[in-house]
Amino acid sequence: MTDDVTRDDVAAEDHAGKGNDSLFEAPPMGEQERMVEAILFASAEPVTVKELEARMPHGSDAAEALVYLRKRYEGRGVSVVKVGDAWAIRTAPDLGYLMQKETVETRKLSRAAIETLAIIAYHQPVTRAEIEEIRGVSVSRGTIDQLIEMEWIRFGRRRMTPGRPVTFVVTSEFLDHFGLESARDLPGLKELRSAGLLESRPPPGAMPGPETEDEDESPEGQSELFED
Amino acid sequence: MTDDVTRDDVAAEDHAGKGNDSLFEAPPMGEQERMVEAILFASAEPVTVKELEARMPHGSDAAEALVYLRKRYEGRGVSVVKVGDAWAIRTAPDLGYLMQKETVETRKLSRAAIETLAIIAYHQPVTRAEIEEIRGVSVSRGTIDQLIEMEWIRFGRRRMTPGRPVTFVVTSEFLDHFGLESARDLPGLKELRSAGLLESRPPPGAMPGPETEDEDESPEGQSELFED
Amino acid sequence: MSETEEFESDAMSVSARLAAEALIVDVEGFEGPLDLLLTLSRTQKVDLRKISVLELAEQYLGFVEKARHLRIELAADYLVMAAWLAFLKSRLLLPPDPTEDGPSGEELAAHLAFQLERLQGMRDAAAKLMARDQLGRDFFARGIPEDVTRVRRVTYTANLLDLMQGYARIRTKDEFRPFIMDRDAVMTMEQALDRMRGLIGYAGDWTDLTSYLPEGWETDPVRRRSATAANFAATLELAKRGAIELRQGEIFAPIQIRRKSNDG
Repeated sequence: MTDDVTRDDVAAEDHAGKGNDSLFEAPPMGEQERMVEAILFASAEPVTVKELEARMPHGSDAAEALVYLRKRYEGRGVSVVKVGDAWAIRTAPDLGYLMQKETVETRKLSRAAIETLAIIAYHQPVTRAEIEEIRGVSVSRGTIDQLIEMEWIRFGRRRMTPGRPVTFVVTSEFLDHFGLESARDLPGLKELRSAGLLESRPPPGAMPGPETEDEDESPEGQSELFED
Repeated sequence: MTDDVTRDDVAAEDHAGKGNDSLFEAPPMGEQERMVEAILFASAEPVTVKELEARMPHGSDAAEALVYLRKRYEGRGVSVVKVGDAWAIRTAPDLGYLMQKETVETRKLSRAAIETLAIIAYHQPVTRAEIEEIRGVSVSRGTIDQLIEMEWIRFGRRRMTPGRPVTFVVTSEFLDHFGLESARDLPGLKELRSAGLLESRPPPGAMPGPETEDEDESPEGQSELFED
Repeated sequence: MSETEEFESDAMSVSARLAAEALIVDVEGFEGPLDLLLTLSRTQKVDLRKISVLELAEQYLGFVEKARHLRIELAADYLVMAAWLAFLKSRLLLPPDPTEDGPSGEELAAHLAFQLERLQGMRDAAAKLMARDQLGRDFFARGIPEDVTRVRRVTYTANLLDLMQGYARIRTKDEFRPFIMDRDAVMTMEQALDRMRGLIGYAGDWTDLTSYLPEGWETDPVRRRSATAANFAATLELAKRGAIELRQGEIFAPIQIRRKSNDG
């Protein structure tokens, strides 16, 4: 990849299409420069002179516009560089160290972590045992550690019960990330459903639930059976 | 160094060359401008001043650098725009026609979704019931869902009225998408406000709507409504 | 509003009537009564602030009347609005009754006008919003956002929907549990119907409905209740089809069924 093309190199490329001077006058060079700037900025790939001219008004001279644009960006925070036979705008090499954040790879949080996080958000402060009770499965150390490391949860007050277990609460980083002003603004189940965020289910009234007259029911014991 | 120095203080300090209060001198303003330029160019998402400064050398004043940078890009093919409290580089709107290749097919929004979005933007924070009152129909399943998924709306604070309903507000992605600096720049906002069309005006008793039969008693909900 | 008092339905212009007729054709296209009212109000060709609510009420009632005439079934909320507008109309036409509480006709009319103006205002605003230059259509973000690949750091992320759906998944799992369990205490009408169909062949004589309860469903109250309801619904269905006859001596007396002798 050579950066140091001269006006002549560039000019040589564009003579092909220049013969037929058209009916429409090409826009002023300053305008053409703006166009090249916008196209190079927005394109996901480097763009060749030919491609530039195909997108610009008839009669445009992208090669010349590129010369001006390159000049304009000399010494700036970004520069116009040649990649193969195409052009792109790139960060100035000496500022590369500022781009570290741009190269962060993001992955979706695991389902276990999301569910654990959700329980903490909705039930905080909550102990590990309570999280396990709600989820119905044990919570691995790694999941909690990961959430703490992400600074989405932190330790809350110890619970004043035997064993004084630690509790977990969500952090302000968590609220920030999820665009919430407070954890209390999280919608409840009913609101989730009415907003269409839950799949439809038979309304609770439609199913015979435990009723007070039917004394021979022991809902707790039974639901225990279905814990997975 | 305290956190709550004013812009002028900082600028004054910078110009004085920072003297002896810091081991690491902040780079010259021209250099800071390059840095902001590089970071904004590299990012597709708007970047806040805070984030900029977190990535720049200690003592940098991104806000000031932005003033210069913005000026520099005036009238160019790309420009520095403000989105909420963040900044981004975007192509000039008048060159959009060159960019057909880059156009992303966005999901067509239904008329109901567009109206709901507008109501949230102009009346925010607004509850679901208020949206329904304005449109005169219930908000269908999935409309809110769709707008949340597009990240154009999010949950705001709960309303301090009985039932503490959740409210909706628009996001900075919404502002970015529609090229708005803030929700105050919504088109026609002033006219709507001065015409009194953004006030919440309770229906005078027997109006057809959410509740049709309220002849005999006005529950707490209503007296609450009349308070504001 | 006394100047509008003389208004008669005949006064509705021909074009307004034609418009109302055209509206009926695509009543499906309206988003509820308010939307319809807004459309009707445009036929008055005045500023929404100067709209005659009385005239609008006439137009709406005319519309509903016409729909009824053409045997178009209007949704309930259209009829509720019609009833309310008829009420409003009477309030506007009759001199106010000092003994009556509540808002005056004028207040109600003013609020309706406000609602229409507000809805129109929001529609205009929505149109202006959508007409703005939009990201990814008229102006563009950086095409190659990840320019430099120097440091690779993995972060994990999730969005609000993931979070809420995760929570909902856990909570509805709980909610769901009794439902799955109770399934075996629920008899559907289809099940009962299948069973009854096979049995009624033997019911030449009046038999008590309760004797059709399947085995194992007679004692447990939950199961008994469900089976009884299912059986009862099934017998109604069978009676409707002309397969059986039903009778009940008096209220709360046992229901009896019999096969219908079909000699035809």
